[in-house]
Amino acid sequence: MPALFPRWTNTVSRLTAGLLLATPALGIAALMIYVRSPFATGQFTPTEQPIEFDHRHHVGDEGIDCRYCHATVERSPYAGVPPTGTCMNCHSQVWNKSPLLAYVREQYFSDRPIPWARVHNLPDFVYFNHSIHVNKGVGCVTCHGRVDQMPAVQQVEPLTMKWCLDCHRAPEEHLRPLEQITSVTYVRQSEDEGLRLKQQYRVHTRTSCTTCHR
Amino acid sequence: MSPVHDPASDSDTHAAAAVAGAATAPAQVDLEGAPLIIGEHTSESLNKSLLDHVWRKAGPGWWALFLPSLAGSGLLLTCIVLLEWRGVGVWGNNQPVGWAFDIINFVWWIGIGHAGTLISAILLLFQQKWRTSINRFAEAMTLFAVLCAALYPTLHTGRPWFDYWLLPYPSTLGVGPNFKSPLVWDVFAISTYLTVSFLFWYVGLIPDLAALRDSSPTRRKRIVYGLLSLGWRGSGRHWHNYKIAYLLLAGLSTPLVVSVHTIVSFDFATGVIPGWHTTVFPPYFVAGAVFSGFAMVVTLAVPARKFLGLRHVITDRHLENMNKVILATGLIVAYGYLMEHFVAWYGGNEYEQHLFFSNRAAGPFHRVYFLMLFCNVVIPQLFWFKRARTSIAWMWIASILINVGMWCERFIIIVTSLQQDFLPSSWDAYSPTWVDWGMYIGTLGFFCTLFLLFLKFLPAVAVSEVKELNQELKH
Amino acid sequence: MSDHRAPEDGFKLPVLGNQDPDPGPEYWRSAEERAGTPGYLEALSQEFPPGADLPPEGFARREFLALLGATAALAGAACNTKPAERILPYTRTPPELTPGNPLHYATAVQRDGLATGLLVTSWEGRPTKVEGNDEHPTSLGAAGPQDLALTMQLYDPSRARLLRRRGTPAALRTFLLTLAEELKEHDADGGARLRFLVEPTSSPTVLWLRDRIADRFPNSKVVAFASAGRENVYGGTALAFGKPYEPRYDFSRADVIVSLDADFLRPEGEGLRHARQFADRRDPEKGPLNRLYVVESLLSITGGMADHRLALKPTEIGAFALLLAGEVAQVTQSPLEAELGARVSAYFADRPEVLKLARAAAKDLSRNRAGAVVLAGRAQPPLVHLAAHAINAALGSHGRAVSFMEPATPDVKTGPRALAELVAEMHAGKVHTLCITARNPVYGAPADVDVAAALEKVPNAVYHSLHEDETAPHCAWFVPATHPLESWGDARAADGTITIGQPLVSPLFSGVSEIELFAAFLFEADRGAYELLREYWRNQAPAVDFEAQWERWLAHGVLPDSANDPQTPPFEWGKALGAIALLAPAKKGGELELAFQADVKVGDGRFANVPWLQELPDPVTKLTWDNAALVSPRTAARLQVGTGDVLRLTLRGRSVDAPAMVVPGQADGVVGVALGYGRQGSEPVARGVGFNAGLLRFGEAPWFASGLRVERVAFEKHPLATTQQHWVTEGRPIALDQSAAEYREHPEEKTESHKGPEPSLQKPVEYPEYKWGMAVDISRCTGCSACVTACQSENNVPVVGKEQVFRSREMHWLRIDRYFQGPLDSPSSMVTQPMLCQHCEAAPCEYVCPVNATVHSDEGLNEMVYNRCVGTRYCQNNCPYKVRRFNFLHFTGDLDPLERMGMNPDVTVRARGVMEKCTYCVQRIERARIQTRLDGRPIKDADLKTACQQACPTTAIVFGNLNDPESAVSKLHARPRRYDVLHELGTRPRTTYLARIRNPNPELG
Amino acid sequence: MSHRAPKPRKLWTVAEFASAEALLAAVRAVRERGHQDVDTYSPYPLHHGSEALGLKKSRVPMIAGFGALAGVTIAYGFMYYINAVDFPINVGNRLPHPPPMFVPITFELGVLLSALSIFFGLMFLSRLPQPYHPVFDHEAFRTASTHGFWISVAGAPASSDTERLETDLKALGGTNVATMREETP
Repeated sequence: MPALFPRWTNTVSRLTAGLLLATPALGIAALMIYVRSPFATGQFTPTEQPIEFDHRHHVGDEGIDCRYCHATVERSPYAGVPPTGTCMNCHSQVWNKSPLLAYVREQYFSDRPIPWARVHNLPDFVYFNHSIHVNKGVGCVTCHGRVDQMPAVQQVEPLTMKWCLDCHRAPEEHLRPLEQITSVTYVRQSEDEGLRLKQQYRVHTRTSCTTCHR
Repeated sequence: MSPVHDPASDSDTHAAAAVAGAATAPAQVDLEGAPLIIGEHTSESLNKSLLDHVWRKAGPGWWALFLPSLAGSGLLLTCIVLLEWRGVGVWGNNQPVGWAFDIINFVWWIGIGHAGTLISAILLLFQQKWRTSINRFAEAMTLFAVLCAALYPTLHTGRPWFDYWLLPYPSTLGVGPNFKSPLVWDVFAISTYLTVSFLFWYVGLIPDLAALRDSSPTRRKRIVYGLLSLGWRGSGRHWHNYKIAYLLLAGLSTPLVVSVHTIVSFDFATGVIPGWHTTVFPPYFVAGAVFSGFAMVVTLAVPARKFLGLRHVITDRHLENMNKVILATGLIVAYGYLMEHFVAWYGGNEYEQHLFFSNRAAGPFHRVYFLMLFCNVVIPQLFWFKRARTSIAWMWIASILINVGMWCERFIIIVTSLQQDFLPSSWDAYSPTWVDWGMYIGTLGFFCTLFLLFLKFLPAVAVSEVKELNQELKH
Repeated sequence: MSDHRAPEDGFKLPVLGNQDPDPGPEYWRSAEERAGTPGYLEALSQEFPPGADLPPEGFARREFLALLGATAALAGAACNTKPAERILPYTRTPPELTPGNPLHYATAVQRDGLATGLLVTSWEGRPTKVEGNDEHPTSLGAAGPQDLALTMQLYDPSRARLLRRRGTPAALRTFLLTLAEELKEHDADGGARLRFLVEPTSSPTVLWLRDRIADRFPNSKVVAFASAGRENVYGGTALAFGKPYEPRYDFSRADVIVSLDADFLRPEGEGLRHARQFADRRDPEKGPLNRLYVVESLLSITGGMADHRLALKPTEIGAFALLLAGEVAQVTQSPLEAELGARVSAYFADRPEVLKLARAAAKDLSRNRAGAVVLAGRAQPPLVHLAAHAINAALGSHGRAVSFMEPATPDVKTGPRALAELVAEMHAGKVHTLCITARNPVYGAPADVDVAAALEKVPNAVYHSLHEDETAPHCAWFVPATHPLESWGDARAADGTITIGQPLVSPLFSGVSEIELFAAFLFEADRGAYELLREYWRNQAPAVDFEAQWERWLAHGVLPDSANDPQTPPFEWGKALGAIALLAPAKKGGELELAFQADVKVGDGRFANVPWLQELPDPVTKLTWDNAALVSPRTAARLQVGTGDVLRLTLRGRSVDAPAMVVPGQADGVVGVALGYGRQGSEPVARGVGFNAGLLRFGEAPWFASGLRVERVAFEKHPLATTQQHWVTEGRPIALDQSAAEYREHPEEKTESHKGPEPSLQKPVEYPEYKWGMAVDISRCTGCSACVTACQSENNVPVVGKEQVFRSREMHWLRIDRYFQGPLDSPSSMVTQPMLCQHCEAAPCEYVCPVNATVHSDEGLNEMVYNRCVGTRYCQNNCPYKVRRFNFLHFTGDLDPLERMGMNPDVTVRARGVMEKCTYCVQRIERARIQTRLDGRPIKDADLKTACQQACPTTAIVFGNLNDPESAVSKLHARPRRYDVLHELGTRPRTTYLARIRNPNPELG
Repeated sequence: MSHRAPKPRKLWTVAEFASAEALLAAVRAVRERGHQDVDTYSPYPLHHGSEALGLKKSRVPMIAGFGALAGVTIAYGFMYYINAVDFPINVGNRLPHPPPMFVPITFELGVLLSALSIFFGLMFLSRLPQPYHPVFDHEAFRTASTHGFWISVAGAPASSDTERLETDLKALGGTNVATMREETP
């Protein structure tokens, strides 16, 4: 009489055993890769806005300074999404008939806010302060990327805690002169510039938890 | 030769002893009177007597025990769901008493878990022949107890879904665990202990699974046990590696047992709270663990050997030996208590003195305290008398009382210490809720469920080892 | 942050902007008028108020969403998922506003008709935090628990939302029109059937309106009522000087103080100033200490500070006053007559300690005549006040430590008598229209003055209140009131200083302010409070640029030199002596006495619906969510009752069931009960909490009465949730105290073994830049608990409810430990010790945390990272000070959207399952750091205060940088009195304490 | 040991013996006759069984040793990196690198990896799992795991010597003698 198990069961059983052992390892590895991928960090996904506001045009072509609209960036934790009034400053003169801006005018005159969609969304227990970064030589581009090339703004940096820490540990990599803070095209002049500016602006970054979490 | 002592190699001496013994009374060994195996047996008969219960249909007795246990597991599940839904607040834990039933039961179960490995490993290394018929049993108990224990630290956190933060993994947060925290040590100790005990248990099981495979009445059972036994053939080449592997696992487990409860004791010993901040904890926790573990083995072995008809292999001699161990470890525990109080008095630390002499002995839980002393210090003393050591009824009651006592010990250590520490303003009362009790009863049910399943479907004693022993004795 | 004034570029309203007199169509007060049908209004009343469901303009910024989303965030959901989050910018940003930075506005709140000046923090139009205005003479920068809880009262979802006529919603216009009709009839008889039952007020504008109403209806009457008012105080001065005066005690000049049942340190109104001045004289390094004798029946925080304390029945206080007067007469040359004392010394013959204390106190007073202050409490009848004034006059401290002023409010008669007369009129049907602005008279009136029944006789009663309370259902009209933080107004402090109260937010519901209501009687309601207020003040102000002046007034919160000048009217000895003599007790009162007190937390019941205050532990009893029948241990033994037993208190045929609570330090034979509980109105929080002691209150005995009968209700228990179970230190060196004499001999005798370096294996870490630390002077701390509420408000500390407090899961980051010294049945003294995170440099909580959720910052803060916490509670177990708080349940889960508006956006709202604790207000540190670093300067004391420090009336809590030798805290740390709690554990706490110094009279040894 | 790499369709001659002694005697005899590919099967380890089969010293201890070593190094390695190198945090003024506090985990992980390597070492050395083996074709062989003592001699497929082998085994006292042909892979 033949044996209980045919010969092929040997191979199968060994393969199964091997597989069972491999799965958790592979699973964890896959997870590690996922959390670093844009799927998890939300990078590189252009966000749709209530109106087709084009940074390429305003920043790139017109060369409007970031601070014209994001006015509080230098004195508040929040860069500030411009009040509709700011749009109207120009657009009551130019394109004041444009159908593209109908919604803006409508909201403005009915005194209702424009519900902009948040692009750079930090967790709510993270307290990021724009003013101190901007005043210590961290340029807009450093975190927000080349908005002058984005039809619809997207998040280009992972914005993970590790990413924050890396800069807080070696800020000199990312410092630039204050007069260049909003420049989208600035390239650092020399190797030691970062260190020099770090001295000059008395940048001393902190990695204590309460710097960001309160 | 392998560095570890090979039991097979010196069987001659045993054989000699056996012969000597055989002269007076057949099938006896050692200087002790009581036999390790009662009656004349062949491998075949042993095989039959030890494995048949697997083939027999489960009797009403088994069901009568199994269904309540299953209900208990259900209760456990309910409580866990409630706990995760509402939060730790469903327990009685409060502001000064941050840990209560959760950690009490954790330590209690872990302690029970210790007997298994101890019996299997240490007794194997020490050539204690009497271990063979109870070790499987004890190992299973260990495994299930540690499973129950592991539940608590996992679920006791406020946000269990973040428990993985205790593990070192490449995180995008850039922050890792704090390896100075005894809780992280626990994670590694418990998981290691669980894995090693499982391997040890399973490796021991393989030959018996093969035996089950080959004595299965039906093809389906054959296939199941066949797969479980991984195609074990009992080949000389298998045994060649098997013996040494098993010995090495034993050799590893021995320090592991000691380390695990030492680390558990560090949870408290590294604290600053009076009643926790004590250097005597590690040895006295380990002793206490063995103490309660053996008690639990007795509690389980007494009925099991009756129902499964294992009296001929789990003899009174085995039980008596275990009672001796209980007595010995009980004395160490008693010494631990004594030292705590002595140091508190002699050290002249007012906080310690308050804790031991006012709070524990006269505080809100003094009844628990005296129950603990009675069960853990008084009860074992009766094992000085052979009558008590050998009376089934008595040892069973005693073993249960001891388990109660050890639970009380953990309660006293954790709750009373936290309840009244340094600033009287923060002192407060503690009372458990029904969920606390529910989870405790639930884990008991869960444990019994697993254990009954084990008794039903797996050999309760290490058959091949008993056969080997039997053949040695016959020489 | 540091600058407590709004920027100089204009002080427009944060939200209202320049409110035009006729509120524009966007206010649903007028929207409601358009669709005036009741059904529609009911529907409105069901839905969320504006600001809850759809945020008002400029409101829904990230912080607000943060709060809404914080729960999810903390549960880890928001870590890598992207909720469809919307940013709603302003259409036009108000010029003074920088989104993301808070503004501070000065305003004022009235208590007993007297103003306390406040500064309120506002985030894009959301007031979140109340602080004292340090320019205000009453507040001096501090604030009491009730002031600090104003924000929570503002965002109370159960506030009245609709104007009602006989219960059915009505439109404001309907009310105004109907009222106009009614008033036409009153014109006929000059308002003979028109009455006003008002809350005492000092508001010049309101008084101006009241005068104009009086002109228009010469026969109308105004009756002021407050159930726990200061009538006796004014009554006392009236007896002494012929007309009521506001007595003003300058405790900075008081060397010896004898308090006759006066709880003058109570953290409300003038108590804030008293506490500051008093505490400054308890600091041995700052000059000679004052000495405080307290004679009282119930233990108060003032009694806790006493150097010598005597517990007497309330009826015996007067006798003691007489005794004291006699003793003073014996030791000093004065119009007082020695035999005054003789009449009572017999009464106290069997109590030598009383006589001894009286004599010693008298000697002490006479040694410091200029600095002698004897004062009586509001619960004592005018005669006792008279006696006190007489003694002061005899010693000559009038015009020195004690002076007198014109009362800031004309409503000096606020007691039951006037009310009783009105009620009689009402019963007689002589009142047709009654306008009630007094707080809840049906509940507050004495039991024998049945306001409710009388109201039924009044066809046209108008009730103006924040809640639809016990009074509302009995009135024809209910008019929802605006909250002080949402309405324009003005008020005067006790010394007359004027403050313009500006609103922080536009009315959340259809509220009508008191000014607008009175204006309605002049047909000017539609002008709005703002308009009327400005009109009044424009007329007051000199011609010069009014606008600029107005802006300055608002900015500073006080009108410069508007205070009345202190005077010393001649004491009328003739009448006085005879009157005082009446204080001699007729017979020996052996029977039980009942003593009422306005609750420190909920006042006369008006704050009963504020969870913060309900959960605030009573400074003395540590009781939360209840009031109780307080009895001394000896009395308890005599009555054979224990804490938690239910007693039936019977007085003159009326009885109330109340849980007993045994409290040391209380006079034997006295049952103490707090007013303000047992509310039956529509307020969900207040409803059914505690029992209504007012039911035993009678018109002629509003504060205490003898002849109380007490029996125990068999088999009935009422669990009392106290936050401190154990009341003695067990002789442990925790709250150290020492007599001034000992201190002068060896300053460090007590403390030297509790400070300095402890041997350690670890090398201490260096903190080069900042080194934050705190010093708590328990010689100053009165235990008033203002800091607790301030912390709760600043740090979004949740309220957990009675059952959880009972399970000992209260969340207060800062608790005040209270220890009695000596035998519990007659404790020699009481010490209060604020206990908060000590920020140990070698913190036991830190190394046990498995996930690095609590670690040390580079400035020595013990950081608690909520979002990292998994909740093992190991840190809490290992904290020797037990100051960590765990979210056992989802305490912030069921918050009303309206309540969420009160949250501080700078602080994460913690979810279930995480540990929390005092952070030294790290959010303020970080704000200050960023501000100063933008300015390129280091942080100084002026830039940074913790919430508790800011609120503390006695400045007992000082926080700052220990690396800065100039900082106040490092100076305090260097004081000989400084010590560390549990120093021997080697935790090296950053929060250290200064031992309490007592100044007992050597003669009393 | 050629049964490690099974040659196609090898022949397996098995026989059962009454006792362990008889089995071992038979093994010696068969091996003297030059059969190298001999194996025994028994319900429990035979004393001197390994010597009789002439097996070399087991490699399990060595594997265990390596496992332990790996565990210890990995454990201490990541603890040191995470707490002392990557993000050294001031935790209650303790050192970022406190060797004593790293001992427990180092030990535990050493034990864990060692135990795992023992188990998988055993599996590997015994070629388990291996549900199929030619000897299982023989129905009577089922006693091998319960109480029987069996020998197996594997040889090249040449019928002549299998027959001789069978007779030899019978002569040595073997019962249930049979020859199995390996399945085709």
